[in-house]
Amino acid sequence: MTAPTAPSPPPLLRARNLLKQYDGVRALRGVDIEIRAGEVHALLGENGAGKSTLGKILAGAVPATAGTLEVDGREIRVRHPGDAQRQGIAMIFQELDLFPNLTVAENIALRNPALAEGFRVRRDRLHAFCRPFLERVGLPVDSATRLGDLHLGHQQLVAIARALSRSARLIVFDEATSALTEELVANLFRVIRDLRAAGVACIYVSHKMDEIFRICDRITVLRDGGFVATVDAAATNPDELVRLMIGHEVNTGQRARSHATETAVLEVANLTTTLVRDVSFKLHRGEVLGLAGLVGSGRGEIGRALFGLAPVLGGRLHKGGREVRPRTPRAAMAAGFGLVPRDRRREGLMMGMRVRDNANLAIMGRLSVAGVLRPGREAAAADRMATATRLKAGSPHTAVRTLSGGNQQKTLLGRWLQREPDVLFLDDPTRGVDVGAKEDIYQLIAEQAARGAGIMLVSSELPELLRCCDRILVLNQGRVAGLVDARTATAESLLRQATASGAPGEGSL
Amino acid sequence: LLAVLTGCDKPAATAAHQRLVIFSQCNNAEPYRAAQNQRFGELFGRHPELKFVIYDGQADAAKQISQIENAILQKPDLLIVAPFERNALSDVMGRAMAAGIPTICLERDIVQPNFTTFISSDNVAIGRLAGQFMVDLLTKKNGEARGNLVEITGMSGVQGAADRHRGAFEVLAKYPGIKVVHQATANWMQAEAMPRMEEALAANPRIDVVYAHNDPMAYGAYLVAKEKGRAKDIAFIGVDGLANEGAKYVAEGILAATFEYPLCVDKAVEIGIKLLEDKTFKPQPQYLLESRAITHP
Amino acid sequence: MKECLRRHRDLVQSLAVLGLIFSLAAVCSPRDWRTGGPLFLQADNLTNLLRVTTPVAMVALGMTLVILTGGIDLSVGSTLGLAAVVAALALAKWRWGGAAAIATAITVGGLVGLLNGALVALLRVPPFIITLASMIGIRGLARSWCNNENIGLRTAGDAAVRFVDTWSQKPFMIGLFAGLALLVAALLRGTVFGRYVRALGDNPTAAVYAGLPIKRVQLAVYGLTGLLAGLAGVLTAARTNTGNPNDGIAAELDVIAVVVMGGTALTGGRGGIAGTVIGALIVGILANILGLRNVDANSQLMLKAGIIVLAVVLQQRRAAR
Amino acid sequence: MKECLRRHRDLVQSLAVLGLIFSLAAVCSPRDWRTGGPLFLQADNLTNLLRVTTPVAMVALGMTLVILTGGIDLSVGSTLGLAAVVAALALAKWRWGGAAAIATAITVGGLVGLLNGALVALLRVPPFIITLASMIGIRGLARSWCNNENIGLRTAGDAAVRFVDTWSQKPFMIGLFAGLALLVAALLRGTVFGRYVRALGDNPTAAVYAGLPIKRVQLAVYGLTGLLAGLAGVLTAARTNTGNPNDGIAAELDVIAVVVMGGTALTGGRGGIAGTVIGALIVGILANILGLRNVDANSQLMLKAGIIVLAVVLQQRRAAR
Ligand SMILES: Nc1ncnc2c1ncn2[C@@H]1O[C@H](COP(=O)(O)OP(=O)(O)OP(=O)(O)O)[C@@H](O)[C@H]1O
Ligand SMILES: Nc1ncnc2c1ncn2[C@@H]1O[C@H](COP(=O)(O)OP(=O)(O)OP(=O)(O)O)[C@@H](O)[C@H]1O
Ligand SMILES: [Mg+2]
Ligand SMILES: [Mg+2]
Repeated sequence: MTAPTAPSPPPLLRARNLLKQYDGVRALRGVDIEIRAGEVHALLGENGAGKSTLGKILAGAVPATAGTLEVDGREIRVRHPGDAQRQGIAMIFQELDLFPNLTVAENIALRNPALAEGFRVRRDRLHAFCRPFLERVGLPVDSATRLGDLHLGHQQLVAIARALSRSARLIVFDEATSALTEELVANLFRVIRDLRAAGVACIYVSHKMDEIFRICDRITVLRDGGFVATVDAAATNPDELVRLMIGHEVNTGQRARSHATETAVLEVANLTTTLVRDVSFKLHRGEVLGLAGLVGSGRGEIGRALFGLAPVLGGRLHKGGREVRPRTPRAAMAAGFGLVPRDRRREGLMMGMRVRDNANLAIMGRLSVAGVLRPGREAAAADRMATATRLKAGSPHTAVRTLSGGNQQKTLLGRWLQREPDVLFLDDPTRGVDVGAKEDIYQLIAEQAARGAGIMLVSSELPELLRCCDRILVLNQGRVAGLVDARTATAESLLRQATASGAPGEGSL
Repeated sequence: LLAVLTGCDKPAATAAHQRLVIFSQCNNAEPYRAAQNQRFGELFGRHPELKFVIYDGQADAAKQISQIENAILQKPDLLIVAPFERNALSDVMGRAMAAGIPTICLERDIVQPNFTTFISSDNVAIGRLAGQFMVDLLTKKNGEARGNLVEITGMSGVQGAADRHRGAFEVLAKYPGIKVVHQATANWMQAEAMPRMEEALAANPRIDVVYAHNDPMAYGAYLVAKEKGRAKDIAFIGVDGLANEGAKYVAEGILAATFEYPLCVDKAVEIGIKLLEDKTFKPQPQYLLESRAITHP
Repeated sequence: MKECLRRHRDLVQSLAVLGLIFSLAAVCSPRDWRTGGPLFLQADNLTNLLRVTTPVAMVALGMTLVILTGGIDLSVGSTLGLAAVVAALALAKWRWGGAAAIATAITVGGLVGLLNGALVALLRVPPFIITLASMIGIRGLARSWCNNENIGLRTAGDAAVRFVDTWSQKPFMIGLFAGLALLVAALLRGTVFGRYVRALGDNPTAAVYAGLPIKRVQLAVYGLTGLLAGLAGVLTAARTNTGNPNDGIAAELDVIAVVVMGGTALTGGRGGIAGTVIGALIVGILANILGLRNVDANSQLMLKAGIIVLAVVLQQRRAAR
Repeated sequence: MKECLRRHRDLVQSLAVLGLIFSLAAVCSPRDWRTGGPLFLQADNLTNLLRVTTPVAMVALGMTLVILTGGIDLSVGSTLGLAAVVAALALAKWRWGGAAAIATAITVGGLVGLLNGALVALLRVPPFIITLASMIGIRGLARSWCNNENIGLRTAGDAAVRFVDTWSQKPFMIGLFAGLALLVAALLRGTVFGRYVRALGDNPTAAVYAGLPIKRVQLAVYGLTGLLAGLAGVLTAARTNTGNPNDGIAAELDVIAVVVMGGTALTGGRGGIAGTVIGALIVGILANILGLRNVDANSQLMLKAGIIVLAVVLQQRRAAR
């Protein structure tokens, strides 16, 4: 812990006693934080600790219930996003605040204080303005592309480019790398180091411990909306941080026992869609098969093809020896498939519905008699799920909308775990999940495998794949580039296969 | 769909021996208009040498104008127009006349005499008849022109409703003993007249007469009063007098009276045929068809 | 207990607004000429009010489900008219028995609803357009089936008269509505189908990913709404002793207004039957008191506009963050 | 180039549908009795068609913006009627000059729009309810201002006659519309304001986070729509030589249908002016050809229903991915 001592110049930003009360929930209970110019300041805490809330208050997206903010030692009032913009504060929101039907350039230019646009739009100037920022974040797309046509990871890059382009003094990165693969993260870190050199401060929220230690100077830990400590990154280690966050130790890094058997539950032969070609592999009962690749390599596409969400142009699927070809998710579910989609907000959750109803949505048949629901069974199922995933929600009746990102993810995961499908496709199931909960999820995956399910796991984190999987299928531009044993593979070897390019210079990282 | 459209693709221009009569109706979807259309069909049906066509203005002046413009393009031998609105149709009928098309203006007048002849009926006159009838009825009932009146009006802002109101009150205004205790609009609809009458009955211990701007509304008022056991004390008066509606209600003793709004069709066909057959025939500028009270004997 | 109150705060607030409007109506009501008490509070007036509101409220039950799925049904007014005409034709022209006529009319309504549902489910066309088209087309059908004429029932034989006498009774109409409201509420609250209805409207993309039987749900909600519109048509025919092809013109807006005033979001997913019933009562009370006071028709329209906004504002305070 | 085509695929497809319907209309058209050519293709008929479509199409320009922001405006029909009445009153009763009368009528429309916008922006009430209320209230106002009577212009003095003669001319009306369409399209595509409009409907939460001037945008789009409805009212008064307080009844549905047929999503964020113009043309051609062929009114309604759905289905194929 650092005690402020010498009368140094006032910090770039100081928050005192920030309090945020949502109805029924106290998201922040008196948090103090101090951000210096030119530092990367990590914000750490479990799901629901209040990290995003703190960021949103700084960015003017939600008003604080109480507390004061100072910039350069002067007290400021931030009631609207415009106030924050004037103070040079920009934020990349965890749930991306982008406009799918606008172009990439329009997203970047919208209310951008650094782009002096008059009333009339000058398209050429607009695109010229955007290009350098897109290049900096490593996004190789035309800025006239409709944002909604981009991959989720690429959308995240647009959000980052947007924040960079505002010539801000403080940028809040709220899990801005949750859908990015390793190379993109590395590139982003180069950008952040440049910012730091230019005196820009960054608040960096992430659950990826290695990232924290690679980029951050100081770390503030929150727990249950309360301030725990601010520490220097150089003077601490992951275990200590976990203790600060959770209050007890977590065993990390343990490989789960393998449950893989020799019986194939799914055989995929020459699967071809618009995004993948000739993908073949076998998935065994009890096996966790990882899918590695760069953003857009087609990992998720395989799941969508199995689940009837992407048109299959060629190839065969055999499940349990019988040929299947699900044309809709419904048919796929009937055939024993399950899919946890990556974009939980768009593709996964019913935001206005209760946690209970979301978690139970895929097992309604089991909870009802002749279509009439049995409240007892509903409650029991939801409680079991909440306990298993260590879900933190006010009550099973809370609307999912009000949960923190990680708890939303657990709710979605719970929906499919409860259904217990034979083949479960998990598209980045730990996106935005805190360290402790991640371990829980690995445990849950292992339990599903132990029950005899075949699991396919996509992850943006290679260590996660190496840890959880039996084998890893590496994809490169929609084709299988290799199938490796996870016990012997290394991050470097996976990366090499994923990037070894038949078309060099195609930089779609 | 395509088949329907193309399948019936016979030229609208009639074969040389046939002559074209176009009737521009302001709104088919009303019983009164339906009765007109049917009567026209019957009468012109007896003339195989005529092709008779009805255009529906769908209760929209602009629509009716453009339909008459279309009609002019087809150069009919006779054009009959039942104008939706007296100001609106005046111009376009002038253009029909200028194009040399004999044009009969039916039942509702227009602001300029842009027609060959005008076969008219008059809502204000009907209102006056109804007003006088109510005065007489109340005088008979109460010994003098005194009593409580409920008026159920047609759609606000429609000229017919305004005229039926104005005519009646020209007469009623002269009798201070006649009090309007309740006045509500029911948009010509029976279903809407019923709750309005329920409210009138609840709020007024004594009602002598109900004047509704059409027969269905009068009938609705009657049904409600009957249900509350108060129909016998009240005289119900409607307007239009169609054979299967108002006239029937009067015959059944439901309405005390209704006032025929003349269809004008028989006269129009009579004059129209003369115009078609005799190029030199000069009709009068106007034929006024009087309304007739249909009362319970 | 507190939790429960909090959870149903929306409803409590709607009830409060209803209570407020009810009290206001009682205060503003003209006095009864016999007792001197407020006319508005008389049993006869209150039941009048309920009966008048029934057809729109009944259709609003179905519309609530449609809107919860994120859809809309503009065709209900035309369907109501069509059913009224069918019932009247069956009784008066074809001289069918009451039961057969009623069943046929309601079935016709249900078929229109199923057609809407099928088109919504199968074509990638917004429900607004589909049902706007059927609003137009069905009105044409109703008018052409009865040659643009009204069909009287009073003089159309015994079956017709018996039908009219039973079906226009207050206890019958109000009881029917109450029963249906409970039924639909139970359907929405307590069944898998109800969950699917909400889920679909809350997030249609996620509903696809969760493998919900989307097409069947759509078919069901539009079909049910059609049935209810058919029933409302039969009730209207009974009440007016007439089958009028123009019955229910512009009713779709009344129905949607009732649903939205009851707190159901037009974007789908949020709302329920209790709110809709309250919305219908508010609208009914409003029309009734304005009528009782015999406010001039045009001022009535302007007052109504103000009160609608006010009623919704009072209910919406809850949504504030 | 290919990229550009791909980006404007929606538009290309809409144009194709328009072309198809145009050709069908030409083929189905009755022949001219003089030349034997299709009546539909005569210049006079085509310009008739354009003029008839103008008022609805004009309001649809504003409605497109409103819908893009995720709103809706049901009050346009009443506003149109109010403006028609104001223009006629000013000319016929108060004997004002043409310019003053027109300006006043349009201003009144704009004020109604601003009122809608202010209520939408300030109250947490869905635009559907706000504008439904003003649809009701404004109609009452229009009727009460003219005492429920229609106000004739033909016989109301020189200024009135001159107004009627100029403003009902085809070149004037069509030219005015074309100019406005270009203007609004430029506003939407080429200005920062237009971007705000599209952004607001696309993702309202993100719009808050991005600090968009949401209230001002709402005020502007409803205000503009009110102005256009006012203008459409003036045109209608000129065209019909009358101020009729019932002008524009049910026009809101026509207007919304035009916008949606043009491919603008009712959920906001997606669509544009070009589509709306195409939608208006499709609707106009449809009404024209059915009228020319003199299809019986009721069959016309049924055919229209079918063709509307068909036209939208043909355009929507693109949305399938
Ligand atoms: N709109 C809201 N209404 C009610 N409660 C809310 C709302 N938004 C957040 N909360 C609550 O506030 C608390 C803090 O949430 P926040 O999103 O800040 O967590 P977080 O630290 O960002 O978590 P995560 O790591 O999962 O993103 C949580 O308990 C959450 O449920
Ligand atoms: N490189 C790309 N550029 C643009 N869009 C893409 C790209 N890759 C995928 N998409 C689209 O983005 C959406 C998101 O899918 P998803 O993230 O599962 O993609 P994926 O191709 O499977 O990539 P990944 O291998 O990262 O999972 C899909 O609809 C897909 O069509
Ligand atoms: Mg967060
Ligand atoms: Mg993927």
